Amino acid sequence: MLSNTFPLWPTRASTISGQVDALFIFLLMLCGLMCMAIFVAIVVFAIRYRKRPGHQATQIEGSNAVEFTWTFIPAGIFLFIFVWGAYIYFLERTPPRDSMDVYTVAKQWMWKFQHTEGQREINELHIPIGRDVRMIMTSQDVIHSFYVPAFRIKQDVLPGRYTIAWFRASKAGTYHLFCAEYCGTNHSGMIGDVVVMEPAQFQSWLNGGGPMGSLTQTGEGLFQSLGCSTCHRLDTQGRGPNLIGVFGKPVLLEDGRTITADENYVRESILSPAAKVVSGFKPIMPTFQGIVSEEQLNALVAYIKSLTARPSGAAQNPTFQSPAASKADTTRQR
Amino acid sequence: MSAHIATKKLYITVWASLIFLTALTAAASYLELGPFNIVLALVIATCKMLLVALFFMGIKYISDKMTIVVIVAGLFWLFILLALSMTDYASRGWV
Amino acid sequence: MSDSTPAVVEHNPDLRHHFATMEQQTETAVMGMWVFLITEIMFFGGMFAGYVIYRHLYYSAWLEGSQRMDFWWGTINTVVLLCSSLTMALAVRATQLGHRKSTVTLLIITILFGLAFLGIKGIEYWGHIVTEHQLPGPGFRFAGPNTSQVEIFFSFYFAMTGFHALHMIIGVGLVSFIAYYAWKGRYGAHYYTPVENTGLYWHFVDIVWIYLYPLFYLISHIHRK
Amino acid sequence: MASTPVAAPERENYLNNEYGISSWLFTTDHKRIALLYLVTITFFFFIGGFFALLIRLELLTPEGDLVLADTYNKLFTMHGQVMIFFFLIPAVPAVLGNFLIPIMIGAKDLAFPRINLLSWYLLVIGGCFMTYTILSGGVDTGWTFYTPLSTHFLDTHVIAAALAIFIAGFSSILTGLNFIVTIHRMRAPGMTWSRLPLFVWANYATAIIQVLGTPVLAISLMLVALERVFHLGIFDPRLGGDPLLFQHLFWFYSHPAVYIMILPGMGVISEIVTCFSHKRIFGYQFMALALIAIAVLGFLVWAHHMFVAGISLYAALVFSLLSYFVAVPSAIKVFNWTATMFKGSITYSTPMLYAFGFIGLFTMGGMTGLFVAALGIDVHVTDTYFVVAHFHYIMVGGMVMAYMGGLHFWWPKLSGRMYPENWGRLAALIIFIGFNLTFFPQFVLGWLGMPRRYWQYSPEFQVLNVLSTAGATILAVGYLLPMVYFLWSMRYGKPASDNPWGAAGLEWMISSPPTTFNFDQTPTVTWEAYNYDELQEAPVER
Repeated sequence: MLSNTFPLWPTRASTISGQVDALFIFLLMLCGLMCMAIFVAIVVFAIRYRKRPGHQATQIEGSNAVEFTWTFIPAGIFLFIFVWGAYIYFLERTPPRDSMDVYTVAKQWMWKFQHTEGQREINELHIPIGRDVRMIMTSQDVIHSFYVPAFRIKQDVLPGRYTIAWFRASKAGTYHLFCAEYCGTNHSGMIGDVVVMEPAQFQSWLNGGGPMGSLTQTGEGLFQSLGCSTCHRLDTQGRGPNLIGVFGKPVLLEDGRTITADENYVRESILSPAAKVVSGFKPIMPTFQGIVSEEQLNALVAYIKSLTARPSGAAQNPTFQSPAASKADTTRQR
Repeated sequence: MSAHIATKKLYITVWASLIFLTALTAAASYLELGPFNIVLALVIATCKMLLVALFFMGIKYISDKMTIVVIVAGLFWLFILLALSMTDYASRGWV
Repeated sequence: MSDSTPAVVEHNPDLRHHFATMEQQTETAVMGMWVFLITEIMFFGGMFAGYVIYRHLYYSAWLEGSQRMDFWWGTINTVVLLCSSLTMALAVRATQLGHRKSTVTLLIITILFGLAFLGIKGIEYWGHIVTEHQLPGPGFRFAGPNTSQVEIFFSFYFAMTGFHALHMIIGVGLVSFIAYYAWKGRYGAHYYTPVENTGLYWHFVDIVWIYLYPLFYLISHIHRK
Repeated sequence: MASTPVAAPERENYLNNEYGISSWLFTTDHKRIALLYLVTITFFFFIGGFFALLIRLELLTPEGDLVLADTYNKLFTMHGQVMIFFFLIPAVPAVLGNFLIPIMIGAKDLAFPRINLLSWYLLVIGGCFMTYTILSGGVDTGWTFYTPLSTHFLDTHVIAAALAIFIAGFSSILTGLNFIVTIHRMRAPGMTWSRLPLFVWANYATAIIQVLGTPVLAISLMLVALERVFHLGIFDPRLGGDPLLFQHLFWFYSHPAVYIMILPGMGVISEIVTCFSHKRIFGYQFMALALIAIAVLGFLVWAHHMFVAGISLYAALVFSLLSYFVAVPSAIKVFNWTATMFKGSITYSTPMLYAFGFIGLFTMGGMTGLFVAALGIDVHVTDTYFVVAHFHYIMVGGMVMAYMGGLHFWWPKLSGRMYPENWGRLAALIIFIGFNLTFFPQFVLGWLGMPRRYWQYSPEFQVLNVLSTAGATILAVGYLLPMVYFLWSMRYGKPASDNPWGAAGLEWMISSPPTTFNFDQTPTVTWEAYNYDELQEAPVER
C-alpha cells in the first residue's frame, strides 16, 4: 500500500530551481527560528509565571521602544525577503531572446505541445538539456496551469491570449508535469512527463519524427492559403502593413498609442483586427475568429516571428512605417 | 443632526447650477478634445456630485465628524479598487 | 431599504428603548444610512472598475458602442433626475418645518419624476433590445468590426443602467411608502428621520446616474455620422 | 466529575423571561440572536467538517477509489463554501460579537436591533439555498468560482450557490453596519476609545472590512449569474471578456475576507490572554492600531493570489511589496501577546490552552505567509498543498482555536453554567494534536509539488497523505467533545457566578446570564481597560 520512495525534497532540474531553493532554505531557517523563539517564550512564561500563592502579577503598561523595535526590524527583514523574491520572479518572467520556442495548447484535460521543427506531442514534452526553452501557451477552453515542480516554474494558461513561461533544464531525466489550476472533472488527470535529454539524443529524437515540415513552413502555407499575403505583401507595400521586421518592435496605432508587437498583439490582430489598427491603415481586415484553430494560430505566429530572421534580399531596409509616414489627412478618416 | 434647515432659495440655486452643468457637459461633448474629453466630462460630473452631496444630502450641515470620515473612506476605497486593478492592466505590455 | 423605522411608542412617542435621547437616535439613523450608502458605492464600484478596465482594453469598441447611445434621451433623463432631487430635498425640508401638505405634494412630484425617468429608460431599452437587437447574448446583432467587444460594452451598459433602474424602482417604492405615512401625519418637525433617509437614498441614486450619463452617453458623441 | 449541583435560584434573565418559538424567532434581543447564530453556524460547521472528512478519506490512496471525480470536486467546493461563508465569517462577530459588544460598551442593545434579526434571517435564507444546492447535486466550481469554468463549462448548481453566498453576504454587511454605528454612537458615558476592550476594537476593524469589501463580492457573483443566464461574455474570452477581471473583483473581497475571519479571533485572544495572565495587555494603543492597520492594508494586497494567473510583472511586484506591509501588524500582535504573559500570573484553564494554541499556530500560519508572499517561492508553491496548509493554519489553527477559546471563556455568561474544566482541557489538547498532524504534512506535500484539488495524485505523496488523514480523524473527535459537554453543561453544569474568572470588563460586572436590558441603569466607566491591578485574583477552583 505504501509506495517505497518517500522523498522529502523535490529534485532540482532547472537553473532557477537552485535560487528558489536558496530563498526557501533561508526563509525556513528564519521562520523556524522565530517560531521556536515564540514557542519557547510561551512555555517559559507559562511555567515561570504560573499562578501560585505568594506570586503577584506585575502590571506592565508596555514600552514604545520595544514596540518600535519589533515593528521596524520585521519590516526591514520583510523588505529584504521581498527584494530577493522579486529578483527571482524577474528572472522567471523575462525569457532570454534566443530561446527555443515550444507552442502549447492546453485543452480540457490534456496538454498538446508543438516544436518549431514540427514535432507534435501530447502529454509528453522532450527538451534538450542546457537550452533555454520558451513555452508559448494558450488554452482552448478554461484556465489551466503549466506546472513542473522539478523546474520550480508554474504559469497559468489562459484562454484567449498567450502566456509565456521559460526554463533551462540542467539535469537529464523524466519529471512530473501537473495542471495546477482547477479545470473541471479530470483536473487531476491532466498530467504528463517532461523528458530532459542530452542534446545529441534530443536531435536524433527530433529527426526521427517524420517529414511533417517545420511550424514556420505550415505557417507560411497558411499565410498564402488564407489570403493574408494579398494585403500583407512581403515585397512592396500592400493595403495591410508589411510584416517583415514587425515582430518585437514598437508599433504606432491609429489612436496614437504605441505598443510592442508581441505574440498577444499578433493573435489579437488576427482574431479581432479592428481593435488595434496600425496608424495609417484602415480597419478593413476581416476577423478570423472561429476560422483559424489554435494550432493554425500558433503556426501563423511562428511564421510572422520568423519573418524578422530571414535576410530580406529584395526589399530595402524593412521599416514598419507605412509610406504615408507623414500624417497625411487624406488617409486618416475622422 | 441637520437641525439647520436650508432656505428654499438655496435649493433652487443649487438646482439651477446643476442644470447648467448638465447643459455644459452635454455641449462640451461636441468639442473635439481627444483624451481630454473624458477628463472634462468627469470633472463636471464630480462638481455635480459635490453639489448634490453637500447641499441636497446635507453633508455640509452634518455635525458629527465621524459620518464625514465614513463618506470619504467609502470614496477612497472605490479609488483603491480602480487604481490598484489598473496597475495590472496598464502595465501589461511593459516587460 | 429604510432602516429601523420606529414603531414602538414609549415615554417619548418615537424614542426606541435602547437610545438615551432623541438626538442620539436621529444621528445614529443617519450614520447607519450613510454606512449603507457606502456599501452601495462599493456595489456599483465593482461595475465601474470593470467599465474602466474594459474601456482601457477595448477603446475602439467603446467608441462604436457609445455611438449607438441615444444622446438626447440621456440628457433629458439627467434633467428629470436632477429635478426629482430638488423636489425630494424640498420635501425633506418641508417635513422638518412640519408643512404636511407641501411635503406630500412634493413627494408625489418626486414619484412622478421617478416614473418619468423609468419611462424614458423603458423607451431606450425598447429601442436597443427590440428594434436594434443589441441585448447581449445569442440574439446580439451588430454590423461592423469587433462585434464581441461591442457586446461587452452593451453588457456593461445594460448591467449598470439596469441595476440603477432597479434602485430607482426601489426608490419610487420607498418614497410612496413615506408619502403615504406623511399624508397620515406620521412625520413632522419632531420626527423626520425616515423621510431624511429616503431622501439620502434618492440623492445617492441620482449621483450614480450623474456618473453613468457622461460615461455612456458622452464618450464619442462627436463621432456620430 | 462535578456532582450535580442544586438547581440555581431562578433569577429573571434573558433566557427565562419568555418562552416559546416566537420568543426566539421574532426576538430583537442581541443575546438571543447570538444564540440563534450559534445554532446555525454549528449546524453548518458539522456539514463542512463532514465534507472535509470525506476528502481526507478519499486522499488515503493515490487512486480515486472512494468517490467519483465529480463528487470529489463537489466535496472540496462545498467544503470551502460552507466553511467560509456559513461558519468562519459569521462565527465570532455574529455569535460572540452580537452577544458581547453591547454589554462591553455599556449599551442596552445594538443600534438597529431589527436589522440584527434581519441579518440572522438572511444567513438562514442563504443557508437554505446552500442546503438546497448540496442536496440537489452540489456545485463543483471551487469556492473561488473562477471563470470561464464557472460560467460556461459546468452545468451544476452554480447560480443557486452564488445566490446563497450573495444573500449570506448581505447578512455580513448588515452585521458590519450594525457594529460600526453601535460602537460609534452607543458607548456608555466614560467609555472612551482608549478604554474599549480589544475585542470591541477587533470587531470594529472587522465591520469596516465587511461593509467595504462584501458588496464587491456581491456584484462579481451577480455578474457570474448574469453571464450564465444571458450567455454574456463579460469574463469569457471567446465572447470578448477577460477572465482576470473576475479574479481581480473576487479577490478584492476575498483577501480582506480572510481578515474578517481572523481579526475577531485576535480580539478574543487579547481578552483571554489578559484575563488568565491577570495582567494588563502589553502596548494597548499598538494593539488597537495594529487591528485597524490590518483592516486597511488588507485591501491593498489582493493580487498576491494571482501572481501566476497572468497579471503583469510590475503589478506582481507592487502587490508582493504591499503584502509584506500587511504582515507587520500581525507580527506586532503576536509579540505583544507573548509580552503580555511576561511577569503575569498564568492559570491553565481551557480558554488559556486555546490561546496558547492560537498564538503558536497563528505564528506558523503567518510565517508561511511570508513564504507565499515572496514572488520567487510563490511561483512554485501557489495552488499546491503548501497554500492549503498555510490558510488552514490560520483558519483552523487560528480562527477556530480562538472561537473555541472565546466560547469556553464566555460560556458562563452565555448559559449561566460552568463547562467541565478537565473535559475542556482534554478537548483542547486533542484538537491541538489532531490539527498539527493533519496540516503539517501538507506543508511538505506542497513543497514537493502536489497540486491542490487533486482527486488522484502521484504515489510518492501517499505517506504524507495518510498522516494527514489520520490527523483529520483525531481533529474530528476533538471537535465533537465540546459539542457534547457544552450541551451537558446547559443542564448539569455548576451554576456560574457573575465573574468566575476574575476578568476585567463590563460583561463580568452583570449577572450571568444577564437580564434582557443588560444593565439596570447605564453604567459610567471610570477605569482603564484591563485594570487587573484593581481586581483580586479569581478563587483557585477545586
